[in-house]
Amino acid sequence: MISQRLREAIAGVFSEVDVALAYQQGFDKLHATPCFMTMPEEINKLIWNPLCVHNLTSYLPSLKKKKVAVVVKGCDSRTIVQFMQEGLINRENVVIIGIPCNGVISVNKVLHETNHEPIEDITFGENGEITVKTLKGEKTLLLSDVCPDKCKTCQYPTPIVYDRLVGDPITSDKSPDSVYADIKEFENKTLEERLQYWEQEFDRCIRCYACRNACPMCICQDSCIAETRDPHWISQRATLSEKFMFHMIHALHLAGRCVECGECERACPMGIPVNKLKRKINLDMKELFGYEPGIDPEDKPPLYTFKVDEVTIKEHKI
Amino acid sequence: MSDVAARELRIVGFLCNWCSYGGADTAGVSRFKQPTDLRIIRVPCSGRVDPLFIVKALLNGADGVLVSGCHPRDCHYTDGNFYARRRLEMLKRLLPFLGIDERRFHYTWISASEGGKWQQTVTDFTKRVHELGPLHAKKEATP
Amino acid sequence: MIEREYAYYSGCSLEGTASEYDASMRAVLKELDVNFREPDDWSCCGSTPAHTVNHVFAAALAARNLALVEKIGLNTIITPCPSCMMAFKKAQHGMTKSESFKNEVNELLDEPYECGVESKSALQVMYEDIGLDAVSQRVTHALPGLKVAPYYGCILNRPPEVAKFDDPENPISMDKILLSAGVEVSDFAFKLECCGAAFGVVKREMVNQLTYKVLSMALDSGANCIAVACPLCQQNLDLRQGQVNSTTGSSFNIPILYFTQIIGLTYGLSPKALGMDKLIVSAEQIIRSRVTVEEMKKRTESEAQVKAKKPEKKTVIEEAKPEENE
Amino acid sequence: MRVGVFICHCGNNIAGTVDVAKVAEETRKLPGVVYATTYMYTCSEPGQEEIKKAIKNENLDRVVVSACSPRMHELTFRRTVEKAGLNRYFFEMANIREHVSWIGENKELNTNKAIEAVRMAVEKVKQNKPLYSSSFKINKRVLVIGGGVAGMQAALDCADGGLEVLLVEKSPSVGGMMARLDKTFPTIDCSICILGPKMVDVAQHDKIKLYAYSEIDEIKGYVGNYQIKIRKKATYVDWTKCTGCGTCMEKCPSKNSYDHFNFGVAPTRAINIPFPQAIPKKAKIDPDYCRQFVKGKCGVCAKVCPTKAIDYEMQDEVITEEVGAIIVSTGYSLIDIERLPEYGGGRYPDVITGIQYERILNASGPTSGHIVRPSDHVEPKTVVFVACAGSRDKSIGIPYCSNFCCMYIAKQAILTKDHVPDSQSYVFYMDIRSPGKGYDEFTRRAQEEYGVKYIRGRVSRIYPKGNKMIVKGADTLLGTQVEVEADLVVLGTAVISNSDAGHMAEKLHISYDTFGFYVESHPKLRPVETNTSGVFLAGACQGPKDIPASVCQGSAAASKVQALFSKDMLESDPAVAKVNINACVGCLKCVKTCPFQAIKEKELRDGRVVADVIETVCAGCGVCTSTCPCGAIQLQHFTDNQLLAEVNAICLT
Amino acid sequence: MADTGFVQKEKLNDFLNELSKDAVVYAPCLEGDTVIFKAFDSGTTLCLDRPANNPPKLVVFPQSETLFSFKYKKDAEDPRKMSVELEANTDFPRAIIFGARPCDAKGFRIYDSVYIDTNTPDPYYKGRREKTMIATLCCSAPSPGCFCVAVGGGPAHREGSDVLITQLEKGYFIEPVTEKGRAILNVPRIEDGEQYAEEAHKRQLESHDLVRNPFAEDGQPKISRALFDLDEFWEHVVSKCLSCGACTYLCPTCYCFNITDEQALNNGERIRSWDGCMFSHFTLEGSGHNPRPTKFKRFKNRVGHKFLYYPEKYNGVIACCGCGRCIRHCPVSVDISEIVSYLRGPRFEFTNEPPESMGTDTNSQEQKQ
Repeated sequence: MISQRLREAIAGVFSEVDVALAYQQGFDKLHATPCFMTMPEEINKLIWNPLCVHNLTSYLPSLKKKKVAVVVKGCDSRTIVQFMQEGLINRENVVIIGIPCNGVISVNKVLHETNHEPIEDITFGENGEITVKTLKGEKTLLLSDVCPDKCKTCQYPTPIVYDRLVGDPITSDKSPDSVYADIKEFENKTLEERLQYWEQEFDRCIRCYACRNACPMCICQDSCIAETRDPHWISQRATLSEKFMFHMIHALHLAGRCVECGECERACPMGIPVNKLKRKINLDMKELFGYEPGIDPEDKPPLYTFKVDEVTIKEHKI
Repeated sequence: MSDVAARELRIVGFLCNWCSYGGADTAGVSRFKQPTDLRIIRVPCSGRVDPLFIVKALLNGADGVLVSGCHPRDCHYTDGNFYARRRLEMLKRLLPFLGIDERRFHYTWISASEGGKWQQTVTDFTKRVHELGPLHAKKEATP
Repeated sequence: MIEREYAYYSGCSLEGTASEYDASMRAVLKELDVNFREPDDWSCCGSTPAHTVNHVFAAALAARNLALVEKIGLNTIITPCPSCMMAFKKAQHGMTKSESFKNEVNELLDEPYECGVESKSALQVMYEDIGLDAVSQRVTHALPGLKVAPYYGCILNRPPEVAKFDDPENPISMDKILLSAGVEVSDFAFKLECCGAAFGVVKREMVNQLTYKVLSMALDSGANCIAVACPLCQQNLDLRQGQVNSTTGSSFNIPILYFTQIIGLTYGLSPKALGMDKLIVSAEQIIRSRVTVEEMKKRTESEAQVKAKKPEKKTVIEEAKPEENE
Repeated sequence: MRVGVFICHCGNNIAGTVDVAKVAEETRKLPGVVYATTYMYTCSEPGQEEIKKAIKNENLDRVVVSACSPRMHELTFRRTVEKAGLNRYFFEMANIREHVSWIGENKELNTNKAIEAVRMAVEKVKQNKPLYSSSFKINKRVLVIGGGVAGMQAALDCADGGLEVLLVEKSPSVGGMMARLDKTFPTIDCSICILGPKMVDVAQHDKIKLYAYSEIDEIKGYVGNYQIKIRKKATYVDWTKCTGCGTCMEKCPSKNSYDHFNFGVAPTRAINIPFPQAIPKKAKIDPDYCRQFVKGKCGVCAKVCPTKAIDYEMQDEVITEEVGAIIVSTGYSLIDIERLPEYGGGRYPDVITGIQYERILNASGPTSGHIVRPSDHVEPKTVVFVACAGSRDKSIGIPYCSNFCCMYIAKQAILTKDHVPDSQSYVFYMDIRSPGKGYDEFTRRAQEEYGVKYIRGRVSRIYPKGNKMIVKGADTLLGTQVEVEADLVVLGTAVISNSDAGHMAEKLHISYDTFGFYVESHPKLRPVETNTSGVFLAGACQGPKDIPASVCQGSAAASKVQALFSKDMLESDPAVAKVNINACVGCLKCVKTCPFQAIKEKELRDGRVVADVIETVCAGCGVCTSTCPCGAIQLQHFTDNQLLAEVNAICLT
Repeated sequence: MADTGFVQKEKLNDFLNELSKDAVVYAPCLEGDTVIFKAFDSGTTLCLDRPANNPPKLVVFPQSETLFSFKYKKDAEDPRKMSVELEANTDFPRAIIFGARPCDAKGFRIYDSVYIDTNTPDPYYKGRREKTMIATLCCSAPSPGCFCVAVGGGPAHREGSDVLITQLEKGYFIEPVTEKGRAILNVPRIEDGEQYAEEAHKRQLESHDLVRNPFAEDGQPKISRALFDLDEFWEHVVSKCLSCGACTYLCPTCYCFNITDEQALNNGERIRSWDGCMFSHFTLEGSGHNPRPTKFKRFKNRVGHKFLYYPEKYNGVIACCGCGRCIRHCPVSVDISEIVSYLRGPRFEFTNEPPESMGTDTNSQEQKQ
């Protein structure tokens, strides 16, 4: 059982670190929640199952001066690689416990399937089947139907970087072409449709900044220019153009840095597809500079570097 | 907006001080006639132009944005326009994804001696923005 | 060997006065295992008259043929005649460079041309695609005593931005190809001089002067034969050689061979198949001098032995005299 | 806030197509503007007085002048407001001349555009903050890169003025191109005779430190404080021991080394002293030819050297020096003859370049001044000169004139006649360009007194015929083709920039044009300055020029350095990046992108790491500001809020 | 006139259209998979089967509103003279919140104490509140995280509502709670509800016991000041908090705001917009000093405000309505009810160890504040 092996792995490194980041059961059966363990007896609280969706590496930059053990899935590990590229963590201060992952659960998708009834219990079968028990009875779902979209095209089920690996490495069986299929499909819409789409989506934004604060790469946090007067990029008006602008700030500051963990989108209480713009930029960065964030620690984020001759950038004619 | 201005569209230009602003000056000294829609903001270097300025302008009332810097390798600050080139290209590709016609945004390289190129660029870009029409007909009014 | 398939456009000259160019070209390409197909219903390339009248029309004539090539699913056309090749290259150049020009041209055509065909001279194909190694591999015969002045003519490589092949002022592709077939070439300064072109009819005097220069420079360079890649050059130098002799008092007797004929000879092809009999200035001597490579080897070996035996005699005569010019 | 706005008529330049009164009227409606007026010539003395008066009377704290380009008069007006007691950065200019009145035809539209331009300037000036220069010490040493005649002149002028000079020359001797010339036009002075003393002066001046056979590896820093890394290339001869006796050169068995100094006219030895007058007169080994290096054994020079100066193990040495200003005088190159296939492209030994002919003419050259042609060492009787060999030829990408070929061709034709009295020279030319003092007379003398035949037309082909070279070309005055049977052909090859000119420019942070020539600050008024303060230009690295022009520039650059060094302290430009340490999150992206390494990380007392700008190193490009996600690093005078104020002034109306 | 009404299921849209005739009707509408309160019109899809993601507080307390606009005017003769004109609008249109949940409605009562029942009522809030009728839909089942019964509410709680609506098989049973609410019975398409009253009241009681009560032992939450004031406690329980504003912005009782001026050239506005105590900027002082620099301190304030300070000031009323949104929508599932339940005792009973042993210093444990 992976949970048990994970506990053992953490117990094994516990003495080396100040804190260990893992998952525990949340307020109900459907939710896991991050836990910060500082005492060995806390290890028993630890769980591992497809509800462990959170990208725990988000906490790392703020714990820069501590020794931290952190549990990461394949997708989460890209964050660490990106942190290394940008010099945001001290790698030697982090003990990475990697877990190969077959996909996690989108809580919203499960709730959608169960008509938003309170979940009494949820169990996970061997082959990705999920049994959900509500007041109204039991329902069996397939992981592939209720996983977040990122899992459907996951290229890195096994962590790219780790110190200990719990479980056997998994190779992705998903086509690399599928990763940005949705982005390419969106590009088939007309300009008007696209503008309308974003206006409708962004109009819901309440500027709670959950997307920003959940984003591991949003390093500004309290210094975010969405809230400052100097510089005064946007006002606190709840107008569409200000909301639009906020999301542009978010996307452009993530340009070529987003590791596509999807935390922004998962965190949004208003169901806005926050990750889409960043993924579009990632697609462009890949096409223009052959760059994929969070893969190679030696890489440089493309917008913080340049080539004297950019063969892929053609001069534009009017 | 005054009556005269109604004939015009709002075009914001970010010009680097060393090359393109000089190029626009050269065009002026040479009396190269140009459309009057463009409003020029002088920046030290095209590398100073945060793509957010362009987004901000387009969201807040501009119908077109033009950025011009020194030719690659000719940057007064050596590398500024190299950074600009990547960032502006990124934005150029992102705009249509947002539903904003990328033709409303143009970036180019014009040296201080290229008054003719400046005239041509302003003329062509203004013409194109006019072909596309106003961007903000239906947008909410922000005071 | 190359797998790709080419289109082949002979053009009007190769059906008429230059049929030996066509024959030798096909024979050599066959030897080199080049697959090629001719588009059906090809028409005039436009050549010189069209573009003096109207560029769009000229391009349309060329583009019609290129569109036919596109239709049979090929993307490279071998055009032995430089005039045809330039007509094609110019049309291609103009149409890819300007969308509006392309539209204008396509307006005139029943089937639009999508600019997907590259025209190449036979030289270009041999030099770039087939490669010199492959050219030399097929050689079975040697032509002892032959020294060729490679004559490119004016339009094979020019203007450079259209031709996009070889040096416009000092081309070397034909030199290299002949050399790799084991043929000796001379350093010929008039590779590109004007042959008089189509003025042979209206300004015979002038053309005689021009061809005189080319012929005498060839002799000066030590050559006893001129290799050409253009029907018009061949005509002016070969057909008019008698005229030159009679008007300038000279006595040239220089065979003017298509480079493909020379290559064909080294490949052991029959003079008949190469259309050698069509030449005005006879190439009999060259044909007669032909020996197999093995034979040649023996000869040189025995010569070397002779040399080794009597070294004192042979020392100074390094610059082998050119063959007699009869 | 009390903003005063001054709208300039500029005579009729602005007022002709802009209703300036209307601009003033609309400007008065802007909040913060307490004063707006128009003036005929604001930049004039009384115009500036007007501004000062208004600052006083109206108690203005910000000023906008709406007139010509700030590139023209921003500095003028900054000084004006400063004299009136305002900080000079409380000033903005609205360009309504170059960007409005001169380019728009419709007065109504122009007026409207001018109103908005003023509005933008007013909105920006309201965001402006007072900025204060700090002063820093200057290192009063100057680096001269390139020891040709321009560089030597600059070095000597600086040194004579009491400045310490470092002269870095990449070849083994100073002297440059001029040292190779036989005579100079139009006086037919002996080139090395007039240059030699200067070379000696350079060597002996106690203020000049000469780095021969050295190159610049790296330049860091800023005006007043540059750190230079100089690479002393290995000569394999210890120059402290070498006396320049030349024994090694005599005995060297490797006799076929390429002679760089003589442009390959004749071979030299693998160990050589480039020419008799070389400064420093020291030997150097060319490892491409030296048997010790190529074959691993020889050692002849080591054996014969009386001072045991030979060191086959010598390595390049990198030295760091500090200077306050740099004069760039890296000179020029000549087009490779291979790029001219119609002239043989280097295949014919008797088609040579002008500089090679100089060496043949030169008494200390390989032929000891006897004119012989390279192929058979026979004295030529017919010499053809081809001017514009590559110059003014768009098809090979050199549309410009090489400046001095007309003159040296005339000189060489005259010298040919002097050397070989029964010779005949021909010159194929496009135009004769001889606008210097005594220059035109000189070319006439060549024609009239020396019987040089000038043929106006280009040469289409040069080819050998027998032992002659046939030069075939057009005579456009007669309208015919001409063919000249020459014994020797001399090409006036095009002047081009050095192949590494671009790299050097990048090290210096200066710009260069399409052809690789360095760009001066202003083509008319700042011909030796560059846009990088502290870096000056001299000689042909800025464009083809002859000796007097190069010497002029050398002296001019030296005087610029003297002026710069006349103060002990320099004022820094305060429009540099500044970090708000409260907002900085220490991601240090600015450190990574700064083109000048002007940002370092700094640890605060509470342990937080933030970015820190080295003010004097920061050049003020603003890349950091557009990189910083949290707006913590702001380029002063071009802050986000200042630019946003302008964007809003355009968009939110 | 009848005392209750009934609207057939299939007539609900028509009924809302009738309501829209003389008031803006805000109703929970479906956008994608998200339910949000927004102005109802024919293009929107109503969704009444679960609580909206956001509470309807925006109707009375918009995310941002213009308090007044101002205009600078220059004297035509003398540019040195400038006057400013202010313009404020407190005349708001009539509004109906349809489909609020009992917790949402109760939330408005928390607001009322602050903004209306004081010596200086807030004209904007008051103006909107008085023009707004709240028609509440009883909950038939709890949603993940909600705990209304633990804070004095319930699935059919009436406090704050003008109208109570109960969903039945065939339609909606409509009961006015206040005088204001009675007006709804005059709206066309409504029929007499008497025959459904019994079924409705039965239904209203059904789901009460399904709602979880984290404080079940002794009912009302009590806070131990000793533990509350222990920094280590907060550091331990909210390490995972991301310090975003989802909890406060989605809270039906959070009423904090920020005021900013926005000016472009001569015109400007004074804007009031939501603010939240979880943001660092909330307490950032002009000097740069921040009395609540860490997320622990800010979280402590949020819990304190709802369960300690507000009750102290307003007669023991807890400023939490138990809607569960802050738990449900928290990106890292921070559970305020769990934290409050720990606070009952003087000691932290979550682990066997006393909290003192956690011994971490405040600054370094801090993340993402």
